[in-house]
Amino acid sequence: MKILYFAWVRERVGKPEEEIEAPAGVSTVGDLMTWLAGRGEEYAYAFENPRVVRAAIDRTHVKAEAPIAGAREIAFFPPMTGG
Amino acid sequence: MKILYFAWVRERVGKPEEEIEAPAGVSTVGDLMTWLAGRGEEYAYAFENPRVVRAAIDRTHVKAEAPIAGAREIAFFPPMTGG
Amino acid sequence: MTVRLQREDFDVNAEVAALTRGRADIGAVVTFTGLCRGSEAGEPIAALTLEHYPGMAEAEIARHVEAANARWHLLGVTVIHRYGRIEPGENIVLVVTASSHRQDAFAAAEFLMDYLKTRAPFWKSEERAGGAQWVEARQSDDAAADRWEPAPRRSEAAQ
Amino acid sequence: MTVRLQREDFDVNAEVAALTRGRADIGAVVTFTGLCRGSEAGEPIAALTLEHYPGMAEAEIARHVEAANARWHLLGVTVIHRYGRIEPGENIVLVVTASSHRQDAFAAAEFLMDYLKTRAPFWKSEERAGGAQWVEARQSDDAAADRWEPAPRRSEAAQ
Repeated sequence: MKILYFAWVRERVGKPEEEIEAPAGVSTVGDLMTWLAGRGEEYAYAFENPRVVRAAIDRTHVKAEAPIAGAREIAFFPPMTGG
Repeated sequence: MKILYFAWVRERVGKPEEEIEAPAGVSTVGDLMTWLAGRGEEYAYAFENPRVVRAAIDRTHVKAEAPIAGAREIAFFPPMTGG
Repeated sequence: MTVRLQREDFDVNAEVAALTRGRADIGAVVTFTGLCRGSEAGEPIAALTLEHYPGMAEAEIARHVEAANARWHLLGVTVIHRYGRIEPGENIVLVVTASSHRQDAFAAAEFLMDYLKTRAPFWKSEERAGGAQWVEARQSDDAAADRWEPAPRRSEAAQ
Repeated sequence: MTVRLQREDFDVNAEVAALTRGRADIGAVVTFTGLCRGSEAGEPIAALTLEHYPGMAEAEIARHVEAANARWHLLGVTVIHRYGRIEPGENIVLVVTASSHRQDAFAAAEFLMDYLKTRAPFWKSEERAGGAQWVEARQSDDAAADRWEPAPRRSEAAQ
């Protein structure tokens, strides 16, 4: 699946997007954040406080409990500051 | 003192303004309306329901109990419908 | 503060530009434009004619702009009210409020409109099929203006 | 409904005219313009850079415009949000709402702005003396958006 990063999550991870294949057992957005955080220092930094990182699956806001099965595009970003 | 009429009060009285001298005993805006209503048919019609007629003394909204002593300009008009 | 009564139409962009030009402290601008509608409760209206009390109308609007300034943190207010004959689709009234933050700009614009509807000395006459007819004041407009009175606000704040 | 994301500035008059042209059923138009301010909590800001999530931002705004349409009687809505680098005094966002009556136009514009602040996927970075800094979300903005949620509204209506 495609993973997108925005704002300081993007800056910390060091790239705007990537393709990943999550291993079995990673079934929710929260699981995915934990798994990503284990992929290296930059990921650990981006997800050091997973409670403040927001997520969207296929362009709809979701909570950490949301299942990721079937998702084509998952995005991680800080709280929004538009308007 | 100068008396001004607006909207349907003006139409009923038949003039936009006039100079009057109220007799002794006419001391409030309410008294003035009663006295004006006795000046002829057109005035009686304009002030037939004094509760719906609003007043201003020297360009400030006032209630029927307001004293008219010292007033230079008193206006009578229906409830406002601006905006 | 700008308060103008005029027969002519107004230009919203020009009024906003006049408030914001050369400033970097304004974060929010709200404009309200009131327009003449072509029908009222299903009955066609050919035009409105707006009568006003010259002198008092300006003073009354200016007083309410001052009240808005005392109540909210505003960086600019413009109120323009037209009088005379106005056809459907034409502008009647403009309120522009500028502030650092959006809440103050929105609240002040609503406050000023509610007051203009019920306290500013203007009267509308509608040209209907049966002849000219004075518009009656709406109770809903009185209720809208009343919600800004100090007493109910305080009890709301205490909830 | 018009929803646009763009780098370029917008013209408020042109957007209002596009909503109202040739219509006589609109009695009220509210516009909200959000501008870049030159300082934040006393510290100078040289510019903002707005990042957004292309595709999601449009969809999210369109969903909220639909929610506004379901909630109020609206005759037209336009939302334009800029992205990229924006200097103090420049426009960031425009919301225009048109309705027969002013209350619906005001409420819908406030609702849309509260949601854009907290739910639309945009992120602001400020150029400060010490370098670029991401703007933190405000709790007051969350609270402003929360007041539109169905549950509190219903209990308010029951008072």
